[in-house]
Amino acid sequence: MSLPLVVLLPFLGAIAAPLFAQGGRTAIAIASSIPPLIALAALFPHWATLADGGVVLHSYEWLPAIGISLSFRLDGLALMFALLILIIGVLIILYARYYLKPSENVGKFYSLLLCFMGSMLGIVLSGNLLLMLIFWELTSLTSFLLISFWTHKQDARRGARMALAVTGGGGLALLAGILIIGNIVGSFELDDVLAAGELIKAHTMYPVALTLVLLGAFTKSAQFPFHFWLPHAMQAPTPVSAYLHSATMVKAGVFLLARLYPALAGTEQWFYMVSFTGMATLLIGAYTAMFKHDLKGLLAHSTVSHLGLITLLFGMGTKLAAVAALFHVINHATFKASLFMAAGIIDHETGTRDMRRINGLWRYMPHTATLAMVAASSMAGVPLLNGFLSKEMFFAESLELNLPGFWAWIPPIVATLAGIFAVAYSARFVHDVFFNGKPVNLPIYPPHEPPRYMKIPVEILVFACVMVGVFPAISVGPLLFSAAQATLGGDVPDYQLAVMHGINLPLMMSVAAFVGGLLMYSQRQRFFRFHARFKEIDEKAVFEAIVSRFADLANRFTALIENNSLQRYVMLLVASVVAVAAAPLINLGIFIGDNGLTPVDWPTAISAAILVIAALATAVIHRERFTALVLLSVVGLIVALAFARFSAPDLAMTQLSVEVVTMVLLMLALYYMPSWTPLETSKARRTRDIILALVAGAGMTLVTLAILTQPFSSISEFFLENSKPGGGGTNVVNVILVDFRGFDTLGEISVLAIAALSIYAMLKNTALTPPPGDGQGHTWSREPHPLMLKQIARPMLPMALMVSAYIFLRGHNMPGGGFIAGLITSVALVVQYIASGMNWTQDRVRIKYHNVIGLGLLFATVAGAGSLAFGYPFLTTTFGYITWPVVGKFEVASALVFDLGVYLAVIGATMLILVSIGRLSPHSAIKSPRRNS
Amino acid sequence: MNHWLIAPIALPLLGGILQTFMGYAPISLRRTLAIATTALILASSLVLLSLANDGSYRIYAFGNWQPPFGIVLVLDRLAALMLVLTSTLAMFAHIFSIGGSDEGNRQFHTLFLFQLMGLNIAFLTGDLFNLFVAFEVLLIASYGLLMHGGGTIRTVPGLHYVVLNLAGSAIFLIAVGMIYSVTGTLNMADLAVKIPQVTGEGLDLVKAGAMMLLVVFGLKAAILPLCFWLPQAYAKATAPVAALFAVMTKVGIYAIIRVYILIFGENAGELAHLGMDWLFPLALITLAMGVIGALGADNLKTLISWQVVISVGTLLAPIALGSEPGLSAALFYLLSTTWTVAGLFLVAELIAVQRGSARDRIITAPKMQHRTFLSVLFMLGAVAAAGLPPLSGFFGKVLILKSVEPGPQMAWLWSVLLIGSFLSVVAYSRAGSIVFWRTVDGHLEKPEPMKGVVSVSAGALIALTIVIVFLAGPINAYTEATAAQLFDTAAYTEILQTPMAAEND
Amino acid sequence: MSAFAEYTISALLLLGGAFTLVGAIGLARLPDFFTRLHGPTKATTVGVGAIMLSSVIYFSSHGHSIGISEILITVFLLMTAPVSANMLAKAAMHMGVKSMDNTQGNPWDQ
Amino acid sequence: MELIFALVIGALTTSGVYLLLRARTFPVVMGLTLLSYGVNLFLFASGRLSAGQQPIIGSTEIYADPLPQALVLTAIVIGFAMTAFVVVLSLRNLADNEDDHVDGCPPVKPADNKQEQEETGK
Amino acid sequence: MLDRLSFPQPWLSLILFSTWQFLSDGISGASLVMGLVLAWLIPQLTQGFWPERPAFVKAWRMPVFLLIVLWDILIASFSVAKLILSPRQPHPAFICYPLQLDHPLAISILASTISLTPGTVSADISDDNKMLLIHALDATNDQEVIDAIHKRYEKPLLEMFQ
Amino acid sequence: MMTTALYLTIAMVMVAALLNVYRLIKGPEAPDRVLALDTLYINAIAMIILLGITLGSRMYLEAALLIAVMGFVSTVAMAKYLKRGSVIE
Ligand code: NA
Ligand code: NA
Repeated sequence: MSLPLVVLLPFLGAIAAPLFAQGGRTAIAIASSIPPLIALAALFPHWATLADGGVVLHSYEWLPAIGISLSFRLDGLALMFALLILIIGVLIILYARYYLKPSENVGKFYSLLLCFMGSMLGIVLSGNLLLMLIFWELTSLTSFLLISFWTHKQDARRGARMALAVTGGGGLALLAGILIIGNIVGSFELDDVLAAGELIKAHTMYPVALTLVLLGAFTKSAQFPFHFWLPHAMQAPTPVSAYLHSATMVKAGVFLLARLYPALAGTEQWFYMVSFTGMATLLIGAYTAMFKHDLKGLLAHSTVSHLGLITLLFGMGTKLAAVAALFHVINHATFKASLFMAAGIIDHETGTRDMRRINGLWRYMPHTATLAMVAASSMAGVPLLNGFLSKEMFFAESLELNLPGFWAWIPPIVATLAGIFAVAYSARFVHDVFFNGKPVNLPIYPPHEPPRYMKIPVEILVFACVMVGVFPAISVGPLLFSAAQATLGGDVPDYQLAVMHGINLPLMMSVAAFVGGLLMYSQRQRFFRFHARFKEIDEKAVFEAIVSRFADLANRFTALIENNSLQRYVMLLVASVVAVAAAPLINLGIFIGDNGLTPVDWPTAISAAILVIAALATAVIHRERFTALVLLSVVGLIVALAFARFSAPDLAMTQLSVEVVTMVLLMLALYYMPSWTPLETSKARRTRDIILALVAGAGMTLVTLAILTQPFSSISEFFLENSKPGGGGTNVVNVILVDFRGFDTLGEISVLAIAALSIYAMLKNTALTPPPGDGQGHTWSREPHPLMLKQIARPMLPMALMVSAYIFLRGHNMPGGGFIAGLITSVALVVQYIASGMNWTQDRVRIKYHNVIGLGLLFATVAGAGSLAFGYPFLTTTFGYITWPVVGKFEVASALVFDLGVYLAVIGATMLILVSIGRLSPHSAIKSPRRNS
Repeated sequence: MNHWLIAPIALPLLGGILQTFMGYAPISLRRTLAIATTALILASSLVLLSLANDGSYRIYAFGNWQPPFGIVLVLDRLAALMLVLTSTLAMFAHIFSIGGSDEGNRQFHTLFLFQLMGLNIAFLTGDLFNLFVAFEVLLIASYGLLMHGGGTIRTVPGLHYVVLNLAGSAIFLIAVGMIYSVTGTLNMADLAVKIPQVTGEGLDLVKAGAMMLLVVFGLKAAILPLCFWLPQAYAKATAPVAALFAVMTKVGIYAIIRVYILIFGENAGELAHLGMDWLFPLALITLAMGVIGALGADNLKTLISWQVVISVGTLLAPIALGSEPGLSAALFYLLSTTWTVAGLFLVAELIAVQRGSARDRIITAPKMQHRTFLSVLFMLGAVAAAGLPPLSGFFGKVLILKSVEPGPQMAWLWSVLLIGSFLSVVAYSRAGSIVFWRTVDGHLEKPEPMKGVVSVSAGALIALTIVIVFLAGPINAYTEATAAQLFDTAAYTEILQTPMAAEND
Repeated sequence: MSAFAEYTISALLLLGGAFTLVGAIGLARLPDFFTRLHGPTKATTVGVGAIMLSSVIYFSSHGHSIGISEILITVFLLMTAPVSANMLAKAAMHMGVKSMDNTQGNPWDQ
Repeated sequence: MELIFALVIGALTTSGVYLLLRARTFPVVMGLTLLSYGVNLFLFASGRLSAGQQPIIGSTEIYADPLPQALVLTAIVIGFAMTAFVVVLSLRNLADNEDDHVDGCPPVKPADNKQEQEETGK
Repeated sequence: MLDRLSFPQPWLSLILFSTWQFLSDGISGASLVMGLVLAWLIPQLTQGFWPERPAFVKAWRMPVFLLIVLWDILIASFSVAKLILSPRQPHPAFICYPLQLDHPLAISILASTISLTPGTVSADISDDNKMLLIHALDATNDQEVIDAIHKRYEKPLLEMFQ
Repeated sequence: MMTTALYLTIAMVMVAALLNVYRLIKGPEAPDRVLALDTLYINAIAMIILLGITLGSRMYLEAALLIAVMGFVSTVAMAKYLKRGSVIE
């Protein structure tokens, strides 16, 4: 249980910390330091197990489907990193207490810091690769927020985004790599993966997996060519830099190398990719550090270089190199963290980090200076300090690499060269800051020692440097050993951690590095001049430029494709249909089925001809809108006739009524629109459209021909058989509509209702001014309501109502029904509006069309729901024949109520639609909400 | 026959009817009733989920007519999942709307409820033509909702959306006609039985029809090249509507899953896996297009709209590969992405309200009120959407990545998906840091107060992404079961034998 | 069906057809809108009326009850044809549609 | 006869699609109407053609397939609702943009695009 | 409440009732009841839409009048047919007819009659309902036409109305 | 004999329809077109009746009634549009 707790504690702290923000910085600092301290305490009991190469594993199932489990695993390697994270973490918390200003959002700061700590612990303690990846990405996110802590600074924001992009992106690569490994091994449990090293390396996917994993590691550990993000992360508050960018996060990459060492290392590919990346990073970092005038910049690049060193060591592939790498991880963490803190103190006390202005601080802050100088010497690799020891091991290993011929010289030379640079920039750090004359107009003058407690963390770390430097075996021996054990998977080579190994080649290299380094520093102005020839590139700006460029390109590209042209979208739609249907239809060809063609009868042929002419004419002269409208209604009429001709009386009637209402609708719209369509599309475009249209038409023709001549049988037999006995009606179409498929009808009247309601809503606050005339030079007539029309309209309404009643009542057995009846009534009402005008008619229509719609839907629903009472499903109909004295025998069908609902809904919707549009007319003075419109 | 099955349809219908009568009732009353209705819908969907979880098929035969003759509703795990997904989302979106965005149009709640009715019919129906009707119901309601909020900005996108979908409906009808003209039936189960027996020229007709159907579903799902109507329409819609629309594209995806696994699945003989070879590359291109759009977006709502396109691509790629794990993964991701995107739409609105004239555009503006709260919500949403750990999106994507068999398809899917995630991270971090952090001095003209219901509903919707993480185990178990059930098409066709309620006396 | 009925039906049919055709011819060949207006309003209406009548006789002679629908339609046509004509004439006059040169008197337009 | 019917549907589709591809709302609406006529006839045809076999029980011996007729009836009504909506939407478009172009304003202005990009702190 | 049970337009109710009997195949109890219901219900709903009552005085003359008109229509059709088919150009004319009727219904009946009878179409009615514009397809003399119309149609109508 | 008469009548009606379409397309003025449409509607009634007689079925009479009504309404609406612009006001 204790391991999950170790990871969980900091997160709990993160939640708790902000609550103490009110209590001031001390309170919150103390509060924040409690979780890591408990965590430390929780780790120690396990030491016994680890000392003799054991492993502590606490595992809980989570998502077996993914293969991700909550398993936490503690071994030497994990312990080593966990201690670094926790101990340095505590020191940072203490340090930050003094570094931050009271005005700053300390709650946020500590909360994020603890989040980061937790994520970091998660990485090192995960016993499951996917779990580790989650924490891995979490560190990217938290560090993003920490770097951009000062959100008002543009550099901070950009640096943070760059860091997130690089490390987060690397994380995604790592994810891919891990998934492949898991796929090979069949498990993501660390134990299984580490045990399956041979299997992995033998697998064909190994190169891919390795590359992806290394991408993750290198981005995180700022390896060339991904190193550029790290220096820019220095925009973060110094405690963050000290913690994330020296001791912990950037070590996650190398941790990964160590963690997966047994599983991935020991191949050619590993050797070349890792060691050469490391070498390049080592050199570039060291070289650049030399020329940074920014205190933190110098440290950042030196960090890059040291990470390169560690990577190189892991890359070498020898066991001793690995040990050296682990050892250097500890050493670098200690001296670099202390150096950052020192830099932070200097920044804090002088108000600047520019070494060209910071000079001779020895006089103002001797104590801090001493600490910084010791740490810097360790960085330079001065004997009796920890940096020296690991560097000696590194030099030794660089000689051990037995590369063929001339290549054998490369590693030692690179190592020495890097050593020289290291000495040089360390020397600069010491001399240029603490000596080298007087300060140059510092923002804060005179600088003096920081608060006592601010130095304690530095002192502790520097003390550690010395301790390790002098008594390596006692101080870190056991820890390093168990870490090595864990990394190398058992057999650790015999090595001795001694201060001196006598006069040997590595020592000579160190000496050379010293002499060279000091020489170089003394000649620094030359080098600066030389370096100044190449102009500094600001990666941050480059990154920003790239992102903006991409965003801009993306925007242009999008605007190019998604150009808000309906014509294009429709074209794409039609083209897609043609594309997907082409193959089967070409395959089908002109196909006449087994039923063959029935003889032509001429009346039908002529009507068809009329329809075709009218349809094509509509398209041809569509720019003359009214004429097109007239032609369109010819089409509608013939379609209705066709329905009648081919035994669909109900359809014929519906089509007729709908068509007229549609025409009225279109004319209502045309009143406000130009009566001519301008000719604006290019000839090419029109040709394209014509071709597309013809292809579509041809396709439909082929399909129809094939269908009509194919014999077929359908489920309709059932309807024909059960219409009368089961549905109580002889008009099968109507029975289908109100009974067999009544649910479709319910949906359909809902559509009608919704359409009407939204149309009403849409036009509510719309103001349209009609053109003064018909566009052919005639202004509209003033006479609204011709006498003859008014007179004929009077008797029409009652007659129409009776006809509706007739059509409605017979609908269940004869052609007719709710729809048609409803449309007839609506049309009769429309005539009233046309003849006598909106106001006149509205005054006489006493119901709100909204309510008619509602009633319609309600009737239909209730009629359907009635059956529920008898335990039958929704829309189950019943009918019976009742005999009354005078009246005689007649049928009552619940379906009739349903159809009544349809009738009402149709009336309500149609009228609401037409009235809503008519209301726009300037002549109709209806605006009061009391009325329908 | 279990009457719970019509609850998700009957409730919004009755609620909607009630609303039409209440045109002039006080808004508070209308709101109460509307929200109550949605809550009931959510409750009933949960009931159906618990029913469906036993892995059996339940049917509801309207009019007590034996399928394939009558229309049936079919409840299975997939349907239940979609119902819960939708009604949960709707619940929060609806609550958000009573924060004030429902004003200005008395029909808002009517339309909202009818929209839900359409969606629920689409998820439950077992009849191809009834699916068409369902589409029409939810479309016409969506047209109305899209135009809700007045102003002129919505008109053109609305027009495009409407015209395209009308054309789509026409194509749908043609497709139905082609399929009926050969098989003589409309019931999906019956089709699943009949399609394998189709021979000769019938094959060509059905194939053409089915492919056209795929185009229609593709249009609804917004697959490239049919996705360009979406960004403008969604970006311009009022927040709760946009949030609800997050589920609209998923209807298309649902239809693809339903029809192309059940009817044109592996048992479809000559027509097995129809169109899936088209779908996979298109899905990847769609994903890429979405990422490009997101990268180029110059306001948050457009960015999120493109995120919708991204998730469509992400979902359809594994579906097209037609493996059971892939489908399960897609369903898991579906749940996550839909809620996340919807939540982001709401958050974007909250942000827009706080930034005065700058609205949600990705530009420098005066420091906004409630910055921390909003930025946290946005960050959660962004992380989930981009598929970074530890939020639900990540698990969805991992499931999808893992579901692919090694091979060229794996290479394609992995690279597009991962690079896509990377670029979305870039896009979101850029947008977020500009909107929240790059502030100029000066203050907004009267910063509007943030209403409780509004922020709570938005926050809750975003928070669901965390809930999913904690319930990942059971959810994944459910999606796996769902996938298994879907691939067992024989079981589905057995609904044709379900006995009807006893004939009365 | 009785021979008489058959003769009547045939006669009515031919009469109706003829009038319908004549109306159409008038529409097609008369020189201006106002003269064309005469054809449909009279001839066509009558023609269709005759066909209706034949249908009534046909079906009643086939044992169906007297078809009221045909009567209704005919009445309706007779009632509405003048109104349509009137409306169209008004529209034409308003739009200043040319009437043939030898027309006496002038159209109005208010 | 079948060929004639097929040609009719072809003609309706052709005209409909062509008008659907126009740049003004009114032709587009007319295109949609024509297209829906074609589609309705097609859906109707999926039940095959027959004369005098109206599916009214007792009116003839053999009956035409009633199901497509019912479907078409539904389709007609839905089509009407949709047409009405799009007509009104084009009125709104006209009111909002003082123009009846389907994209609001006749030529797509790249100018807008650019100025937006300047705004979006890139 | 009683007016709800009354028949506001008895003529209309009568017509509706009888028409319904024809519409429903065979007169049955059901058809009678239904006809009664409709004859009552429909006028109740629509009376508002028919404000000005047709003020008949001698309604029984109506059938006679209608028969005359029907006959004339037949004749008219033949004469028009002759004109249409004859090669010679017609001599059309616009004729202003001074109205004596003033009841709107009466006027429109007259106008309709004119439109349906020999060679004339009533093209327009003046705003003050005092003038009727007639288009004659082939008129030699305006006055003849005016007199004929007055004698044959307007007189009877004048007797029937007011 | 009746069949012959029927066919002759149908022929005449179809020719009439064609003539209407000719006028409808030729125009020249909008009222001419509407007039032609109106006449075409009336012809359609004739066609339906004739169809009914040919099929010996009365199922289509109501369709004819509807054509009459709808033809009138659309003619009136179009005429009013041409003259007044706003059909419903
Ligand atoms: Na200096
Ligand atoms: Na200096």
